[in-house]
Amino acid sequence: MIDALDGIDGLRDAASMALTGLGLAFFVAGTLGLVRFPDSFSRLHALTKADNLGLGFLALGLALQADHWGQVLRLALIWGLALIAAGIAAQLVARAALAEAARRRR
Amino acid sequence: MLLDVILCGMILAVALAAVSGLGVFRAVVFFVVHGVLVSMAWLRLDAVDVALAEAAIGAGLTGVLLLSAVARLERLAGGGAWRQRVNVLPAGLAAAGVTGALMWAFLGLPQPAGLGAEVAAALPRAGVENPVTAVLLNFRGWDTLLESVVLLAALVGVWALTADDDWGARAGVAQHAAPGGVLEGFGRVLPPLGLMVGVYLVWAGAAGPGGAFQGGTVLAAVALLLAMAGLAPAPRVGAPALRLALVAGPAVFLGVGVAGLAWGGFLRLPPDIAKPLILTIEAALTLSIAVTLALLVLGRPEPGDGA
Amino acid sequence: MIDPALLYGLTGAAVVGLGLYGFLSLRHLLRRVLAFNVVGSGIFLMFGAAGYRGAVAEGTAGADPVPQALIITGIVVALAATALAVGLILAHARATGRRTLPEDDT
Amino acid sequence: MIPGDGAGGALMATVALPLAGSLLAVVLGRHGAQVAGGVALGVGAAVAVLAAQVAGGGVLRVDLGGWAPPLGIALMADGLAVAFLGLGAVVMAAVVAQAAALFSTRGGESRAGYGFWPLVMVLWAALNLTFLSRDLFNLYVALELLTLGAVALVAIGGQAGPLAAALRYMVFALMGSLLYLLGAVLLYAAHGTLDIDLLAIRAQPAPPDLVAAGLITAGLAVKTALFPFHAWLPPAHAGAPAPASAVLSALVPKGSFFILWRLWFEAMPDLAAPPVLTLLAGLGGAAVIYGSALALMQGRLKMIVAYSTVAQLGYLFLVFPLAGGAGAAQPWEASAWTGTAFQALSHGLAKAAMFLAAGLFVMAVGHDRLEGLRGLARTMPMAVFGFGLAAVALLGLPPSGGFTAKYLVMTAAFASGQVVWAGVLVVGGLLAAGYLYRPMAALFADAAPGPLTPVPRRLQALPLLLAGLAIGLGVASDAPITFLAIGRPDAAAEGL
Repeated sequence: MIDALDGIDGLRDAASMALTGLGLAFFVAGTLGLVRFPDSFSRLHALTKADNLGLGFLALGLALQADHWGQVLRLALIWGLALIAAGIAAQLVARAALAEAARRRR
Repeated sequence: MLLDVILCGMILAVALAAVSGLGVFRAVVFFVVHGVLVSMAWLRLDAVDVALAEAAIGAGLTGVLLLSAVARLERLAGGGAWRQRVNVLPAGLAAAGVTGALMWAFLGLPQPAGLGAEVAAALPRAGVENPVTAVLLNFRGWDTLLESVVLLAALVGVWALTADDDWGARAGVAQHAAPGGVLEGFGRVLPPLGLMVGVYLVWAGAAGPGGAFQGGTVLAAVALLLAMAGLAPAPRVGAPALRLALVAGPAVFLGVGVAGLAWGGFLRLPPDIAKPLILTIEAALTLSIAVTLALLVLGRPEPGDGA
Repeated sequence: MIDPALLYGLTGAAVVGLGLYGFLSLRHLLRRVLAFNVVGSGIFLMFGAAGYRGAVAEGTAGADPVPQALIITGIVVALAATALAVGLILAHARATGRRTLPEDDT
Repeated sequence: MIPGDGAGGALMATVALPLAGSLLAVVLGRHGAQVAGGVALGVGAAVAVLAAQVAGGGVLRVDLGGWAPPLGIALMADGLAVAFLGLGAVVMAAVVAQAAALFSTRGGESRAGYGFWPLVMVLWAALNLTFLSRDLFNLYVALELLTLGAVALVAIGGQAGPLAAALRYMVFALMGSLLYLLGAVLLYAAHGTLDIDLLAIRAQPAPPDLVAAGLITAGLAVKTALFPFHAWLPPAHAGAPAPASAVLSALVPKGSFFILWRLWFEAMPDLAAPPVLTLLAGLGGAAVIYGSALALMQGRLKMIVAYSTVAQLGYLFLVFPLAGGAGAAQPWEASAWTGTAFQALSHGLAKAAMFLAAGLFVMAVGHDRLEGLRGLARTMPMAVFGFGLAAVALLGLPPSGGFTAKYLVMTAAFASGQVVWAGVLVVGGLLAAGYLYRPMAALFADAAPGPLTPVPRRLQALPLLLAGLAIGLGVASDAPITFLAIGRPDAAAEGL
């Protein structure tokens, strides 16, 4: 562990570990939000925001370990797709929840 | 090693939740999670092609199929409290018995036996570098040809369940995406990227992980998205172009198989032209698989009630 | 430590058991089809673990390709069977308004 | 064993032709009947050529793609396989002829018309493949294709009853294929091959082989509707349209039984402990008794004929204790083995004739309740005579093929000292007489039949033709006996 820290590799590994750790923290926050928040809208809010950010940090941390540019681009593509998908899904679930609430009130 | 233990634990927990929980929607969600976890297990078992297939077909398409079925079933036969299970004890005993026998058999396996060496030896004459694609399309091409016919037979079976007066209508249920809404926007952004990824997967299948089934499934997902976003209405059951696309894969494969008789045997691919033959078969197969899978998920034509 | 092939093999066997229990005991037809898919993924997990065990011993590059090819074929066949089963379930529900087989009804 | 690459054409045609036909029928929606007619002729010719090749040159093997097992898949045609291919060709020809009238697509493409033809041809291709293939996973894909086609055919009518029957059939069939797949996976994990002949060399009574054999046998028993798992068969076969039920009852369960036969006699002959074989035959015997008893209580003709299938399939399982395991090297093994093949062939022909005749009765009277069929003999003599001949073959009265089958199996039972199986044959024959008497009595009653739509004579000839073949199988039985001996695993001396 100690000798891995000196030199450029050490710095890169340390940065990767820090970033992935931060990403993990956001995931935990998102899950906590899912469990604790009262209604589905705030849960959606917590999930999409925290998890996307967590995934971003994770991707960044892994990008440091990539050994050629192709992998970095792929990681960015994966993160972009995840962002779009999470956003769309959150919108649709929110709309469905609104319709459900309206129907239940009638 | 710790990752394997955790992953197996999660797979078992999610499988238990999918099977024993209350409510069918929750079971389907857990099933999709199970599919994703199993595809990660495939990566640990060094089987990347299967991980792609499990994620795309096992978790993805089967999940969408079951989710849409849950929605339709609630409308048709919803409501009413009723017992979830019946004859729990005999089912439990039978399942435990089979599991015990399987574990006893798995532990009793003699020295590892596999065909890895034979495949590696025959690979140079197979025409493709990826051993899995070589097995799928050359050594055991007969299985893959039959498998594409199984897909076609399932689709004809699903279409035969249509109501008599709905015959000839558009496949699947009428979709209601809000025009100019979020889903329609998504339907415009993703397909170009999806098409590129799908075609790349098929092409990459010759040398690395990928192939006709994984690529075809991605293309099917793109087609489904277009149909759900309301951008491209589902084709009519009677459309001749659709029927030709459905039959293209098995027909080309069977044609190449019969042509093989000229080189000495059914489905025989001479090594020097094996690669172009395999690529033409894969192209036709991808087209058929994409169309068949999309239509299988859309289901039988039902112009009557909307989604 | 336990070698991965054995771990995944036994997990596959356990997943088969869980799926089989669900398939035999559940009455909601969609859940029985779902349990059928769970058993299928358990069988393939065992098959893949056996393939991995074979390759590691022979020291060839990747896992044994023949089980991989058969598993892909099996997954696609399982999807075809599931699609026909779901179609039948919906047609049966439309004709009889029931989600279970007649003999399972209370 | 000639690796007939050049001569493999006829063997491949028996499977490739129906596949190509089903693809063509999917594209040409309206002309499904003509395509099926052409395929029926083609496969008939291919089976004739194949029979000549096998009769002349012995067993014919084809390694697909030029890759020999364990890497590739091998197909093999021996006497038994070609006999079953012939049964399939004859029954399918008659079914296609009758279905052409029922599912005619002249007035534009109809749902049932479009769905029926591709499914029946895909079913035929899968069936032929179960008789030919030597690879367990290839047999799994063939079984799945067979089951999907069969379930879709049961549900093609569209009413609520057949839909529930198709769904129950699907649930049982999924269970069967899971168990079979588990067994095949274990065999590959243990021996690194799925080929039947290589497994015969490598199999030994170790845990994986025993568990695998048990699972495969259980899976195939569910698919063959053996006694405790038979609940799905009668409503499914009675609910399907008549030509489809003829195919379902006469051919489909024989496909999965054929694999069981290959497993226990060629893949793992020495693994068969006598108690297991006796259990299989015991369940078969119970199927004969239980199926016949229920057939006695049915009110509808098609249900009687469907329960008779459950009973007749039970006879096939008597071959295991008589010819398998310890009995393998005994002189009576050959006659039990040949007798069961005869039973399968003659039941196929007779059952197809019965269901086609029942279809004609439904076409004429509109339903198949027994009281509605009173006195039909006067207006539809050929169809009723065909039904009668088929009943003779099912009862096993001389000179029918059924009699030859029962005679061979019974002499084997007496010679081997296992007299209980002879008892099952006798009791089964009596019960069969019981449940077949009621429809015959109704048909030949001297009551004037009610209003009925006339049925063309050429359609009535079909059941008569099939039933005549079932009788002919018994009359000219020496040629089939010698043909069946080609390539029999351990052809014991012709003891009896």
